[in-house]
Order: sequence, then structure tokens, then C-alpha cells
Amino acid sequence: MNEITTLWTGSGLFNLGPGQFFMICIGLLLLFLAIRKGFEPLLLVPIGFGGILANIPEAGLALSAAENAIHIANPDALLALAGVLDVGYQAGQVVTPEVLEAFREAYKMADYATVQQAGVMAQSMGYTNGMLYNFYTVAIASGAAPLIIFMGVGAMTDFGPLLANPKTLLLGAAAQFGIFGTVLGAALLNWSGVMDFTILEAAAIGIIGGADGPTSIYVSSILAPHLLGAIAVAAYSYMALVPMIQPPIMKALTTEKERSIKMSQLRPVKKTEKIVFPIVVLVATALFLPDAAPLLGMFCFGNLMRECGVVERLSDTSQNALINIVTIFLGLSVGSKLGADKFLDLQTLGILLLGMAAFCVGTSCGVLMAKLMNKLTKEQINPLIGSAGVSAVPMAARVSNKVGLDANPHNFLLMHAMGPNVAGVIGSAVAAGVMIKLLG
Amino acid sequence: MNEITTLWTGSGLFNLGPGQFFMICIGLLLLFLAIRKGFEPLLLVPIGFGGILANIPEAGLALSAAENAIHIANPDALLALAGVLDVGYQAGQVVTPEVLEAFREAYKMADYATVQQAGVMAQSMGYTNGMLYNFYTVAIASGAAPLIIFMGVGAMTDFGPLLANPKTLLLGAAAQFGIFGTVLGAALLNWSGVMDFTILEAAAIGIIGGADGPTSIYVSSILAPHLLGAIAVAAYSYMALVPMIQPPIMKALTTEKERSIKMSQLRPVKKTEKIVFPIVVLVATALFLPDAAPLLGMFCFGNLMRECGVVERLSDTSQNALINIVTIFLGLSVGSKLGADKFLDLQTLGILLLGMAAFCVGTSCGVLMAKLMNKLTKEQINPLIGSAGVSAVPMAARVSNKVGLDANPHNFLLMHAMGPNVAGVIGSAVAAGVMIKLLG
Amino acid sequence: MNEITTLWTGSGLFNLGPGQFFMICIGLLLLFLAIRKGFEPLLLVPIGFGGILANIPEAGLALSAAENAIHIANPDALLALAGVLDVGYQAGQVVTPEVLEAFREAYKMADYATVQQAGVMAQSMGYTNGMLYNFYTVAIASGAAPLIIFMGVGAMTDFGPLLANPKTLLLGAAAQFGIFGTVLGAALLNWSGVMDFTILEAAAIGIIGGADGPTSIYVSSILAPHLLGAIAVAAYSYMALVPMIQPPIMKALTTEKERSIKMSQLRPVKKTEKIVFPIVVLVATALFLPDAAPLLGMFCFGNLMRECGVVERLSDTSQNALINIVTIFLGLSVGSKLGADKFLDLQTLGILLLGMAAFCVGTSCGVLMAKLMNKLTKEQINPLIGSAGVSAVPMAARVSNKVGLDANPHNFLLMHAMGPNVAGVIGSAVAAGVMIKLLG
Amino acid sequence: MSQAVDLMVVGMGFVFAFLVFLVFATLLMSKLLTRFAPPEPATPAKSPRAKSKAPVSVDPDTAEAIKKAIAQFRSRHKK
Amino acid sequence: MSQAVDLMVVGMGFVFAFLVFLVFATLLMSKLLTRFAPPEPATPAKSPRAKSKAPVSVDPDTAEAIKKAIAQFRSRHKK
Amino acid sequence: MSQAVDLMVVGMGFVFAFLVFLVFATLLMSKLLTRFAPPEPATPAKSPRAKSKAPVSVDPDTAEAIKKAIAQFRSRHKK
Ligand code: NA
Ligand code: NA
Ligand code: NA
Repeated sequence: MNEITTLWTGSGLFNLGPGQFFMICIGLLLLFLAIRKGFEPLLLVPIGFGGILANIPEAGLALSAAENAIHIANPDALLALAGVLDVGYQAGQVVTPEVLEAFREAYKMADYATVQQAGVMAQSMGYTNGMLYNFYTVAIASGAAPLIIFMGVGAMTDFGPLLANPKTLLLGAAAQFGIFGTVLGAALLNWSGVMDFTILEAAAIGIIGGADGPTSIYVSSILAPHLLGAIAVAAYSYMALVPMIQPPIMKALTTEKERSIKMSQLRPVKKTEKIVFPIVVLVATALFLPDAAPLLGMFCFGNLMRECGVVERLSDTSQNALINIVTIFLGLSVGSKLGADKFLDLQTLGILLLGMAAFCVGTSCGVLMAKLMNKLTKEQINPLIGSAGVSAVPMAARVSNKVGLDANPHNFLLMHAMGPNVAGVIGSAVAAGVMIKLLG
Repeated sequence: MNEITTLWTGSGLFNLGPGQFFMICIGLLLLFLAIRKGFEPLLLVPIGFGGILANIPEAGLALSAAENAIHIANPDALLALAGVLDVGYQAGQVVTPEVLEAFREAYKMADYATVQQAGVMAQSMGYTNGMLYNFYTVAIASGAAPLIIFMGVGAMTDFGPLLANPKTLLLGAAAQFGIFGTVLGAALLNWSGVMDFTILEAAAIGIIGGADGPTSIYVSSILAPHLLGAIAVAAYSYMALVPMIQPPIMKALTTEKERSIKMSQLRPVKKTEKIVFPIVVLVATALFLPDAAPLLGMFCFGNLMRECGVVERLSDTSQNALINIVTIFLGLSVGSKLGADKFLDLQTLGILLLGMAAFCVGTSCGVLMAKLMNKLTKEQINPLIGSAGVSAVPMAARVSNKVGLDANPHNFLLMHAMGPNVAGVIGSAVAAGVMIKLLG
Repeated sequence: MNEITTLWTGSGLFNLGPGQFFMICIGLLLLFLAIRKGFEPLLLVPIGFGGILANIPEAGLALSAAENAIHIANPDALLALAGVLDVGYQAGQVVTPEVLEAFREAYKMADYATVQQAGVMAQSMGYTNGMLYNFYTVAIASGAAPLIIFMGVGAMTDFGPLLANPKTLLLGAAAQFGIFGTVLGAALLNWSGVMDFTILEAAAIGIIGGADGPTSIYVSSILAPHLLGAIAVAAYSYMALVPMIQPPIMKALTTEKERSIKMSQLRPVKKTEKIVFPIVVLVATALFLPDAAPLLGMFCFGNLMRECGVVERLSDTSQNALINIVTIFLGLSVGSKLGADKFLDLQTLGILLLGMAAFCVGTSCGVLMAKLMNKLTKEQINPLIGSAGVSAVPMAARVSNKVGLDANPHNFLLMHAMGPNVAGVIGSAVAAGVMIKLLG
Repeated sequence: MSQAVDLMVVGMGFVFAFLVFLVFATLLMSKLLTRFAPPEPATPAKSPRAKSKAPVSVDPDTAEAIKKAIAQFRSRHKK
Repeated sequence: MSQAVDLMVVGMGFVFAFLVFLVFATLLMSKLLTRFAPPEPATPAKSPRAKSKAPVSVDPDTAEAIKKAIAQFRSRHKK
Repeated sequence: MSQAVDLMVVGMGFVFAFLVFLVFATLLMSKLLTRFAPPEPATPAKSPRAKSKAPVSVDPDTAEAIKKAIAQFRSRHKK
């Protein structure tokens, strides 16, 4: 019976390519790391699962209708698309892999209007967008999901420790050196001919050093969407590795005596200060860096909802139902970018290496900045809280606390480290705004 | 005053057709059954209400902008649409009911690109999509809502009983005979000339026998969207009737002695087994039936979130806020397909009859399969749990338990019946995938 | 370095216009009123914050891709848009402010198809829709957000007091005189030449008198979207001012003796009555005013979910997670309409004045209607509950209660005032339907 | 101008007509339900939207206290 | 007609094949996990969807009672 | 390459400038609020995101226990 052939030739077993097989293994590895090792599970479980779904052969879940039409390679459909995509394909021509590659390449290079038109044409011929492709379009391509998550993060953030000691903002600034240093590193790799990175790609990779998931995803969705999968995976993996990456660096850059510095207790902060602070940040953004307005605006909005005390309902929802819903779809959408053709590339290796470097540089600069501040002002700060400036809230602050306790079992740094920790969130959003302004 | 005429000629009383009146009564009946008789209220309350809304005369809530433009029959608008839809209508021509019918028919037959173009044109002339039409587009036409609900169902499903006794998967397989038997029945009706059903329609109707709401809606949205309303109503109604439909069949096919078979207690299941199982199902799907990947993928994703224990937040949200929100819009959207012109058709009668047959056949095959398994293996299973293979979770399992208690008041079958019950969900998703692969 | 110039010429400080500065202050004022004075914070916090975001110079958060392209004024982009928008602009022509104004004007006047085409073209050239513009499109332009909020309001409304004393529906009818009186007022202002208002604008402004946020937003999104920002701000501000606006009017129109009238206790209401009532309202809407079907349909649907007792899950979600999520985006979207060019206009002043008048007229007519009813029937009602007919649930009912307690410390009117209060919601939805029917 | 007058007359007329109809429909409904529907315990007319006015949110402190209370209750229960 | 027969044969065949495969895959998985995975406290097989059937919603009355109980507990705790 | 160097210099410069501005703006804000705003009970600086780290989810067992505790509390309360 014909039907059996259809089922067999359409099965995954028949079509599984080595790249897809490898990527499914990567997806399973991410699930393992998330579930057994506790690597940022809220994001890596959906990302890993989405990555597996995206690599199921023939399912085309991560492809648009036009990409599915090209994959299925029906001659009539190709002929119709050839006109739209401006590919030299004629009626009756044999459909070789080279021809399909030409279609794929043309689609990848096409502008917005052409992509739209190809989509309408493919849908008219009965092809449909894959589920993950739809999720990606709605959640990430629109820019909405990272911003909504950032709003929720704002609603979960307490700026109290930062307000009690505002100069820790400078630690959050210093740690952003990881971002720009990485851009330089990527440019160096490119200049030396080891790897190919455009300046846009370099900037998107650098933002991994911000240690802030939604910011990384937002920036790379604008500057380098094709690297989004690798960048998001690197960002969340390294954030999970913070307790392993940071302590050796922190110890290498500080003396036992510095690590034992006791900081004075934080002053109490008034409710009004907490209410006004997000508005101050918003106004500063409006005045100096409008391109950071989406990220910092939503962040401040979430924080204002939290602190103002009159919209508990909205604050609760943005911290719970809304952020959870968006996280599910954001994760699956990121997974849709883990297709074998996009991920299995030398660039991914570069991204992983540079991302790691970014973390290390950011950590170091935070610690060194703290030591520099100690040179300049009388009131001493424990340099261990400098490493918290990379953000990775609240993991990095806990690391500062733990390393501090190792040096002095009575020295609790957690509260002090929360200041640079949340400052790091602002810092990397500012860095993101600068990148988008200068390159976007 | 002119305004009074406008109000009166635009009122429902003035325009109410017999079909609309009848369908509003059907909507009220569904509400009555849901509220007073407890027929699957979570779905039938929104569906019934949506059905009433869809049949409010002149409101056009279930119509697209282009359909609304055709309904209002402004000559200029018709002239503009005539070009797009390729209808032979000329400036100044009298707008007879036949002309409007020609427009409607052309719109129904139009491809995706034409529908888009007609929509843009109608919206340019000030017509708007009805509220329910928008809901349908976003929730069902995109495929999203049934899949998200399936994710939530996955997050609510405990595979423990199935893992303790995996061979009950076979009962879930046998019960799917209801699906394919119904396809055959529909084809027979068509062949004998009693009713007209294409093979696509037959397949969409058959899936009612899967006793799984979201699967039915997903499949019919792909294979036969014009029957979606009737199919969804039939599926949920019969699921509610399971306690009435199944017991007589179960008793007719089993002896008192068989019904009294006591099953050994289920072995405890390890947490790790529960975590790995959804991944096993996903991999099996990827290898053998990529077309079931959206349904089974989302189902397994939901279940993995539930069992992995590290994403409680996401699991809770997908079981509560998210599934509830999507259920509301899914229900209203299904209701939008209860328009008089689509529902009041001989086909609907056929759907109701065939759907009922599907349930009966599925139940019978589940029970008979259990008896067959008892013939082949030593460890006896109570054939009453076979009927639970149709899914209709957890109603069918409860029916098994209740009928079992009638035969032996000390025999609790609930846990044993949950195995085939959840196996039935997988079984009908697999059947759905086969249909989509071979016909979609 | 070139980059510094880019940052400086792109900064808010460099580009801030006086209009934007003023509107940011308005946004801050709204936040102050919401947070410190408790002015309808659930809406005014998001609206105020959205208003600030919308006025951040150069960020273009409230602009579409095409508007952003026009703002940036790249000659190539303008040339491409000139063809679509039919603006007389030629290659090489100097881009003067007048030219840009011509583009803006053409875009504002363009029909749906042209706007779509300009959007695709602008996106092809790399411009993107602002975040708030996207929110507005999805939440308000589609009509979805106000309707979903209305569903939630329905799920929060108890019609018990109204059912116990149905003739209080008449008080809810009388208070709608505020709506139509305001339309007349706006027409008078237009006729006398003081201000320019079309009849559509007059109708949209009048609905402020309905004292119902979602209804106001829904109606103005259909009849006068350019006034939506001012209308929503006026509606919510005056609703917050109800405790200040109403008491003097109520006292002026009643004698001490009338205010002391004691009303007999409300009869208990059966559960079934509460279940059937929303269906009665729905059927009445279907028969007499299909154009009110979206608003009243969703309202009744929410109320049915609340009362039917079998879909608690859905009712809870629509009262909590769903309405909160939608409120956040509705608020931000309304804020996107607080752009300086739209808000800083003589019309806004007119809207504020007329809105205030609408509230006063509505309050008066409610009270006078109660007095008239006392003339005609034997069973006396306290005229203070008449003012609750403007809706503004539950604030207006509390005001009735408070003014009543001033006159007679043992006279609790709260329950009695809830009847006209919820009747006012129905009344203004009916008025909205009439407007949309006659003018939409 | 005359359009606004017409709108007011027709609009207010319609609003009144609709709500008067609703008064009678409601009275009729209540009468029918009282006569034909099975007797049930009537619920007293409560304040609308009351539910939403008191959202039950449990703060961390309270949650902790609850947990302690439960632990205590359980330990007592076992004895 | 013959298409429907084919669909039934192939479809049911595939469904059975898939689920039989799943039976063996599951048995194998359980065996492997029992052998290689670290021992853990096994959870008894519970009713599916049970969680959703009993949504823990706290009504205002209960909430108030909880708060009182906690207040009482706290005051006792201090003594 | 030179573009990357420029980006680093300008970028880090801007980040520092922005956050230094924010330090002074914050200090000024705190000073103004301390001087002009009405005195209020200051809240101690708490751990950020703490709320989300301890999501109050009540499992069925606990819920049941709560209900029992409440019932017990109520019956004692009546006495
Ligand atoms: Na950071
Ligand atoms: Na099934
Ligand atoms: Na009103």
C-alpha cells in the first residue's frame, strides 16, 4: 500500500540527518543540565525542549511556510516562489540540492516585504508556518517577550540595598567592561582571521557578558537574530555556572585581608525613595539614552508597580502568571533557533569561548573597581561585592556572600552585594542601548 | 426621524432568520446541559455562549471584514471586492440574493492570498472583523490554542499508573479503532449515497472517537475547518455522556466473573521514570511520526514540566492561568463556528450519529482487547479497564471503577484504569498524526 | 569620535521639544495622582507611565515603522514612501519640515491598505514599530482589550441587588442623559464656533459621562481614535473624582427629608435568577441592539461564568490573571496616545470640560429620576441612590451610602445603591451601542 | 447640531425603552422562576465586585507562620 | 471507499506499532533506571489530573480564619 | 577593528557617565525626600527578588492540614 511508503519516507528515522541527531543530543544535554544540575531550569528546560522539537526531521516546526515549501520542493511551489524570491528556476527544471540551496539563500537574504510575499504565496499553496516559528514571531521577533520578562524582573527587584549605598552603582558599571571587552575580542578574532564576525555579531555576543538573559535575547534579536539560539544558550549556561566561574577569579584578585573587610550596616530606606527611584532612572534614560527606553522603561515600570503599593494586583500578576506564560513561550522560541544549520557552526564555538571570557573579564573589572574605590574614598567596601556587578541576580550576590564567609565567618555580604547586583542589570541595559544606538 | 428607522431595520428582531433563531436555541440548550447537567462545562459554557453570539443577526461577530462587507452589500464595496474575488459583478448591477451568494461562494473558495487581499480591501472601506472571528484566527486558525491546552493537560497528567503497568498502552491503542472505524462508516455513508463526506471530512469526524477535545479541534482545524463547530460540540457532548454510553456496552461484552477480576496492586514508580517517560515518547514521535510532533510534543513538554520538579512555577501556570485563559478563547472561537449556515446541515446529523458510533466502537474494542490480552498472558487484567482506553480523562476511568464496584464492592479499579486512560490520549494523538500525514 | 556625536545628537536632552517636556510632566502628574491621591491607580499608573514612554524624544515607542521612517527622514526612505502615500516628493528634493509634515498628514489620512503597504515598506528598509504602537495595535485597535476587561468586570459584578429591585434599572437609564447631553454640548460648542468637534468626536466625548472606562475606550477606539488618550484620561480621572463631584449636586437637588428616606430591606435573590439574568440581557441585546453585542455579550459572558457555579476556574482567571494582564497592556496602550501632537490641543481642554459636565448632568438626572419615580409609585426610594446610576462601580454607590449616612446615621444605602450602580454599566453599554449603530 | 438633537432624543429614548423592557423581562423571569423552578436556598444580595476588592494575597511572613502553625498542628495531631 | 479501508488498516497498524514500541521502550527504560540510577524514594502511583480537580482556592472566610489562627498562634508562641 | 575600539571607549565611557549621573541623582533624590517629604516608617533594605524565590504554593496536603487546623480553631473559638 502506498500509505505505508508515505509514512516510512516521512518518518524521522528515514530522514534524520547527523546534524539533527547531534542537535537533539544537545537538547537532551540541556535538559539534563537543567533538571539534574539545576542550570537555570526555568529557561533551559523550555529552550532544551524547544531545541529538540526544532530538530525533529520533516516536522518543520521551526520553519516558516515558505521554508517548508522549499523543503518539500514541489516543482509548482518552487516555480511560484522563484518569481517572488528572484531565483533563476524554470518550469521543468530538475530540483537539485543546489537549486534548493539557492532558494534557501535567497529567502535568508530577502527583505521584509519579500518574506511577507513569499509567506502569503506559500500559505496559498497550503503550506503552514511551524508552531515554533509562530511562537518566535509573536514572542521574540516582535520584541515583546524579553521586554515583558524584564518588566516582571523589575517587579521582583528591590532597589533598597542600592539606594542605601548608591555608589555601588559604579561597580555595576565597571562589570560591563566584560561586554565591551568581548566585542573587542570578537573583533580581534575576526581581524586575525581565526573566525568571521561582523561588528553586529560581535556586539550581540558581547552582551552575554551582561549576564542578563532577557537583555541578551533582546539585543541579539535586533543585531544578529541568526545567532540568537547560541547566544541565549551561552548566556543562561554561564549564568548557571557563576558559582564555579567567579570564586577563583575573586580570590586571585584579592588578599585575605581585603576579603575580610566588614561593611557597615545599610541605612534604612524610605518607601518614597523606592517609589521615586524608578522614575529617576526613567527620566535619566529619556534624557541621555532613548534607545535603552524599551528595556529600562519596562524594567522601571515593573519596579514602580512593585513599590507604589497601589497596584498590588498588577505587580503580582507581572511577577507570576504573566512572566511564567511569557517564559514558556520565550524558551520554546529560543529553542526554535537551535536548528542544526544555524547552531552547528564554528561561530557557536566562538560564542561559547567569548561568552566565557566576557564573564571572567566582567567579574575581574568589578572586583578591581571596588579596590580602586577603596583607594579613593575612606569608607572601605569589601571588593568581593564587586563581582556581583555582572548581575546574574541573585546568584552573583550569593557567591560574593559565600566567598566572604570563607574569609570571615561572621561577615555577611549578601545585602551589600545586592546593590552592585541590581546595578549590573541597569548597567547592561545601558550598554545594550549604546550598542543598539551605534549599530542598530 | 431617520435614526429610528436605522435602529429598527438594524435590530435583531427585524432581521432574525429561522436558522439563527434555531441556533440561538441550540446555544441555550448547550448552556443548560453544561450548567444544569454538568456536561463538560469548562468547554460547553464558552462554546454555547459563543454560539449565541455568533448568531446574533446583523452583529456579524463571527464574520471577517470581507464577509461583513458582502453581508451589508454596499454596491461600491461589492464592486471593489468583485475584482479581488473574481466575481462577475458590474457597476450599477442590481444586488440580488444570487449575486451575494456568488460573492459568498467565491470568498469561501478563495485561497489564502485572495482572502488576505479581500480583507485588506474591506478594512480600507471601513468594515471590521467580528470579535469572534479575531478570536478564531488567533486561537484556532493559528493552531495555538489546542496545543497550549494540550500542554496544560500534559502538565495535569500523571503517567504513574501507566508506567507501573506499561502493557495497558495496548488498551489505549485498541480503543482508537473507534476513530478509524468511524472514518470507514463515513466513507460507507458517502459511498451508499446517504450523505456526502470527503475523506478529509470523514477523518475529521472520526477523531471524535478519540474522546479528546483539543485533539479533535486541532485535527478538524486542519482537515475540515467548516465542520469544526459540529465536531467540537459532538466531541465534548459525548465525553460528557461517557457515564451513560459506556456501562451498557461494558456489561454486554463481559461476564460477571470477568468484571470481578481483582488486579494486583500497582508497583511504586520512581520519580526518574516519570521524568524520562515524556522524553521517551517525544523521541519515539520524532523517530516515527513527525506529524504528531506538535500535539505530542506539547503534551510531553507539559508533562516534563510537571515531573522534572525544577520548574514548578511554569507547571503551575500552564495548569491554571494559561490553560484557563486559552480555554475561554478556544470555547468562544469554537462557538463562532456554530453559525446557522454552517451547522444546520444534514452533515451535522451525520457527525452526531457517527461520533456516537465512534465512542461505542472505541469502548467495545478496548474491552475486547483486554479480554484478548487475558487469553494471551497469565497475569489477568479486568476487562472493564479496557473501556478507559478511549481517554475522556478521567471520566472513563471513573466509569470503569464504578462498573467494577457494582460487580465486586471491594474491587477498586480506578488506579488500574488510569493507565489505559492516559494511554488513550497518546493513542489518539498518534492517530491524529497519521491522519494529518496521509491526508493533510 | 563620530560615535560621541551620534550619542549626543540622538539623546533626549538634545531633542526634547517643549510639547514632549510638558507631556512628560503630565505623565508624572498622573502618576502622582494615582499613587499619592489614589486616583484609579490600576489604570492611571500604566497610563501615566505609558504617556511618559510615548514622549521620550527619538525613542519612537508610540510610532509605527512608517512614522519612524518619516521622523528619521532618510531621503531614500522618504522617496519610497512618497509613492505609497502619494506625496509629491522627488529624488534630491530638500527635506524641509513642510515636506515631513506633508508625509505625516498623508499617513494620517491614508486608508487601511495604504497604511499596511507603508508599514511593509518601512519595515523592509529596517525601521520597526515602536513597542507601545505594537501594544496598541494588539490590545486596542483590535478591540480585544476593552472587551476582555468588560468580561472580567462582568465576572466581578453581582446583580443580586438589581434583581431584588429591578425598577432601579430606570435610574441607570436616566443617568445616561449625561452622555447624550454632552454630545449636545459638544455640538453646541462646534455650532457656536468655540471649538471644532465632528459628531463622531462629540459622541466619543459624551461617553465619558457613562463613567465606565472600558466602554469609553472601546467607543472612542471606533469613533475617534485620535482622541482616545484624552478621553480615557478624562474618564478615569473623573471616576476617581466621583466622591468630590457628586455630593454637592446630590445635596443641592434633595431635601434633608428625602435624603433620610429609609428603604425596605432587599428580598433574597435565588441562584437561578442570577444565572438566567445575564442570558435575559444577552437575548434583549440580540433582539434590539446587535451593535451592543460585543460589549454586553462579553459582560454577560463574564457574569454567567461567575454565577453558573460550574466554571469557577474560568471565572477566577477572568477576574484575576487575565484582567490584570490586559489592564497592564491597555494602560500602556492608552498612554501611547498621549503624544504631545495629539494631546496638546484645544480639543483636550474641551474634552475635560465636557467630560466634567457629563458627570454632573448624569448625576443630576439620576437623582431627579428617583424623585420622579417617588411621585409616581407608592414605595419610596431614597433619591440619593439615583446618582449611583452613572456607574463608576462601586465608588458611586459608596458615595450614595456616605451622603445618606450624613442625613441619617442609621440608614445604610449601599446595597440599594448597587442596583442603579450596575444598571448604569448596562445603560452606558446600551448608549454606546446606539452611538456605534447610528454613527459607526 | 440637529444631528446631535436627534441623537439625544433617539438615544435616550432607546436607552429607556431597552431598560424598561429589561425591568419587565426581569420581573417576568423572577416570577416564572419562583413559580416553576425547584425551591432552593436563596442567597442574600451581596455587594458586587466585593471579591475583587479583597484579593487574598499571602505575604511571605504569613506564609511562614502558616507553615509553622501547620507543623505544630501536625505534631500535636500525631500525639 | 478503498481509501478509507487503506486508512483504517494502515492507521490502526501504525497506532499499534507505535504503542507496542512504546511498551517495550518503557519497560527497557524502567529496567535501565532501576539498574543504573541511584536509589530514590519511589512515589506511589497517584491519580492523574487529581491536582487540577481540587484547585486550592482560599475563600475570604477561610483566609480570615487563617489570619486569626496565625495571630493566635503567634501570641501563644511569644508567651 | 578600530570600530570595536571606538565602541569600547565610547560605550564604557557612556555607561560610566550614565551611572555616575545616577549616583548623584539618587543621592540628590534621597536628600530632597529626607528634607521635604513627610516622615514615614522606613523599611529595612530587603533582599531583591526574594519574593519570587519563595513562591507561596500550597500543596494539597498542606491545604488539607490548613483546613483541619482552621476547623479545629473554629470549634475551639466557639467554646
Ligand atoms: Na548585567
Ligand atoms: Na483518545
Ligand atoms: Na454608566
